[in-house]
Amino acid sequence: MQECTAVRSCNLGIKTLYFSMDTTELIRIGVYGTSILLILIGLYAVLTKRSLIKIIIGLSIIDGGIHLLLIGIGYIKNGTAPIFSPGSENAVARMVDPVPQALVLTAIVIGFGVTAVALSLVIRLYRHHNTLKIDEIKNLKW
Amino acid sequence: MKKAIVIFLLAVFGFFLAVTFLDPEFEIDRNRNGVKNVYLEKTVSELGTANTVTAIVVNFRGFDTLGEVTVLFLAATALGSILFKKRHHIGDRTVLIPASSIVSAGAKLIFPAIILLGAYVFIHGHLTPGGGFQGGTIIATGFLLMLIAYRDFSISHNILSVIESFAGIGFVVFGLLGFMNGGTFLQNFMGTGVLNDLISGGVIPIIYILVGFKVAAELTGLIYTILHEKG
Amino acid sequence: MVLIAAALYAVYQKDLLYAVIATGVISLALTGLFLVLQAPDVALTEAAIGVALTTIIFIITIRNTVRYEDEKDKK
Amino acid sequence: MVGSPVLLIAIPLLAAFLIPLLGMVWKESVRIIPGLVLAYLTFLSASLYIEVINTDTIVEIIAGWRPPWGINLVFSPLTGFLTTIMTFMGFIVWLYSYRFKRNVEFEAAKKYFIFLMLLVAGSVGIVITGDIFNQFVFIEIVGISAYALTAFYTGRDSAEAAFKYLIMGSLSASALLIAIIIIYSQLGTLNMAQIAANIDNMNPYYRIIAMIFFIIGIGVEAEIFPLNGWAPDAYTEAPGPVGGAFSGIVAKAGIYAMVRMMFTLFDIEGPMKILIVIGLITLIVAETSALRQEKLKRMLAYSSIGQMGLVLVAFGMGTKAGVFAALFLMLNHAITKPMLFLSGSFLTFNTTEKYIKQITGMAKKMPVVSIIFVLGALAITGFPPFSGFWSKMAFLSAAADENLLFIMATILIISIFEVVYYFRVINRLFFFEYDDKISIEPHKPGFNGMIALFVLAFIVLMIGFYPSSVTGFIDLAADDLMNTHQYIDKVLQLGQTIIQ
Repeated sequence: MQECTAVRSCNLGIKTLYFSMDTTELIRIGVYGTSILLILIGLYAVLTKRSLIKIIIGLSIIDGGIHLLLIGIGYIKNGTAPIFSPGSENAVARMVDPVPQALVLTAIVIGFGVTAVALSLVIRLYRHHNTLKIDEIKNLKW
Repeated sequence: MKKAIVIFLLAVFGFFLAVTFLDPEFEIDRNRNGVKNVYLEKTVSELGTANTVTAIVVNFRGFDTLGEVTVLFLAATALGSILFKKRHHIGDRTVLIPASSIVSAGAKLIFPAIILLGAYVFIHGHLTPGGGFQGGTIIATGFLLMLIAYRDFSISHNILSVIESFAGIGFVVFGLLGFMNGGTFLQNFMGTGVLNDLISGGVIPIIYILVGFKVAAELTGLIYTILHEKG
Repeated sequence: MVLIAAALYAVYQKDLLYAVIATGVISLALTGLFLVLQAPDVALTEAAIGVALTTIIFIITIRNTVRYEDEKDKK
Repeated sequence: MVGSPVLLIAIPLLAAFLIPLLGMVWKESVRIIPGLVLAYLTFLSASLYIEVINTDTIVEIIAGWRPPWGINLVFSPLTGFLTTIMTFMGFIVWLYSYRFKRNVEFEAAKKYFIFLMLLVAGSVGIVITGDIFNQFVFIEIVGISAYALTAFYTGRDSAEAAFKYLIMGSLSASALLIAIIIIYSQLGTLNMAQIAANIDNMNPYYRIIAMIFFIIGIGVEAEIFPLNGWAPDAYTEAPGPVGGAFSGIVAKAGIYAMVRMMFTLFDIEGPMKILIVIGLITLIVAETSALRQEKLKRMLAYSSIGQMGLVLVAFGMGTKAGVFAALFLMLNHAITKPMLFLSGSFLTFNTTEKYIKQITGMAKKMPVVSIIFVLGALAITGFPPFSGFWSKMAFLSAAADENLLFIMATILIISIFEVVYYFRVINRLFFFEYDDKISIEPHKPGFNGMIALFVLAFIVLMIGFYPSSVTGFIDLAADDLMNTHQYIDKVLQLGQTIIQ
């Protein structure tokens, strides 16, 4: 009996949560969920794949997920882009948060630099070992 | 077996991330005393820039941008150093198949347009979306197109490194000028002008144009180096 | 959804060239999403760097090395 | 006012952009300019440090925006202390490697010096910045220079070491970014002082998650246990002086970031215990691995990781005495370990494998370098009257104050391990006959390298005989770290007093 009520209240909670969600909430959960999934998929690739290029692809997928996450926290309901135009100087309250966008700009460029360096290392490893498989390259083990 | 362990670990990790970010409380009162409102208010009144992101990238958090440009510079240098070979002959790009005449003719047509678009984007960085990074990368894609379409299209490496050096020096020197004129590094020491004029926002457009040149030169050099690499 | 599908495709595809193109598709979808989320600056950067430049340097690397994840898969 | 902390970052960057230009005109300049820059930085940070001690902490604002909004640099007794050590060690490493690849490959030498200079600049940036995202950017600068330096030699397995380092480095950078996202989304600010002031408003659950991501993010640079798989490979494969730079500069910056985060940002009780646990595991694993190593540089690398663990344990005690001991250990390690790396690199100069057995009987051929190596080994294992002795004493007394008997016992056992593996090397060096078959051709050390070694040896002896010459400074630095409120107040007050 006790258990049953608990389950019922739990169900009720989920239901209210479900109904209280409007579209913004859905967008928010969609964005966060997508980015978390992207991060996890990338991490999976990094940890299990045996090809060096696959590992780097995984890294860039993680980067993409994090950028999405960062933009997601800046978004507000019905926001506008943080750019002023004549006559709309009072639109401050509706603007999305510009700080994460600036951070993402920086992070994207940094990520590109790291990817380029990683790929050049791959080319050099290939030159030495004639393979990209992680098992066949000595001492590169986790 | 290993995959199962990894998947299990990922599930745990993902659970924690999901609990953190999908929690409805996560959103509550996060705008209470954030810095963003100040940024949004001061951008127009004190900097005279329409694009808040530009204002943050170049002025409020200009130091990050300086560091970031350095990261790109380092990446370009590192690429050269890592791929360095004893017998350093400039190989022709045999790795790519020659482009068809449609591509090369099209590239010739589009190339000036891309360069113009890039220049427009970084000159108007303080007014419309875009700016130095974006314009610089657009220009770099233009050069990339030319490099792919024409096998004998080449850029002098020296000119690229001169451009990137001058742009970098310019950035730091402008920062130091701010230090001398206004008391702090990267201070906006010029008049801000009228909102939405092309010449407004003090040093912001100047610095962003420098950033644009630097990013364009570095990315082009980076691609050039890696494109001339034979496996 | 496109994002997740492309990411899974990128991870499971044995042919590295297709995997790289899938990465480019992820970037493209991210660009669209950034526009929806009111971040035009970021979308511009992502379009130029993520879609064009990153894909190109991956492709160059693959051209310089091997195309398949497993050397046995060579057709 | 001698200068400003911002010049510590701006000048090296300016020089780095300038070097490619000047290198086209005058080739020798690519070697000289980094030296001049590093010498100037040492001078600047030392004079700023003295000024800070005599007057007050300098909080430098950038772009004319008050601290919560703009980025600020904090030059306090603690950061000044570390900055001075780092820039000085950077100068020493430059001095040692001045003749590096001389007259051989111009391009390579140019790049080597650019990377070295930016490595120092980035580490200084990590220490003096007051903004978490800015710290992330500097960590990336340090990271890319470190990858490039690791992969510098083309012949050996350096690319593998660098690749391993790069994967771990960028994964941890992602973790750091996630931590920054959580903090920003909850508190709406990126400034360290403001985060520290508002941290109590944050949901404790998010706080712990953010803290874990922070530890993962910084742990790679700080060489803590599960995340230091890259370190031995990177130290072994990188050029000799770079190993010294990693242990003397980068690891210090990593430890600082970790400690600043623990003490200032997340000011709660639990983490201190975490630090002790992490530190002890790191210490035990690293020192036992060091016993088994066949290669000299690898052994030194594991010893370096172990020392970092020791420093973390000392910080983890959380008391004034513990922090004092930790800073003292950091100072000693920053000077002694590069000394070992540099002299060891001379000893094994003509070999590619760097096995310990290859230096058998080298003391007869290279007496001075060998003696300096022994001096370093004695100092780091804590023999009186060298510098390491005093820091180990400080550590033990701090542990005794807290009644942490287990830790004391562990440290003593670990010290025996250290003695064993260092004496194995010394034994081969001095008491074995020189043998043509196993040993290598001795290399005549360069003049500049010897100067660098002598300076370091002099400092080790000076601290050993007159420990009071540095303890005053360390005391002030420890005070500075312990006093979180003072840090917050100083940064945020500036925000209220200066009107934009």
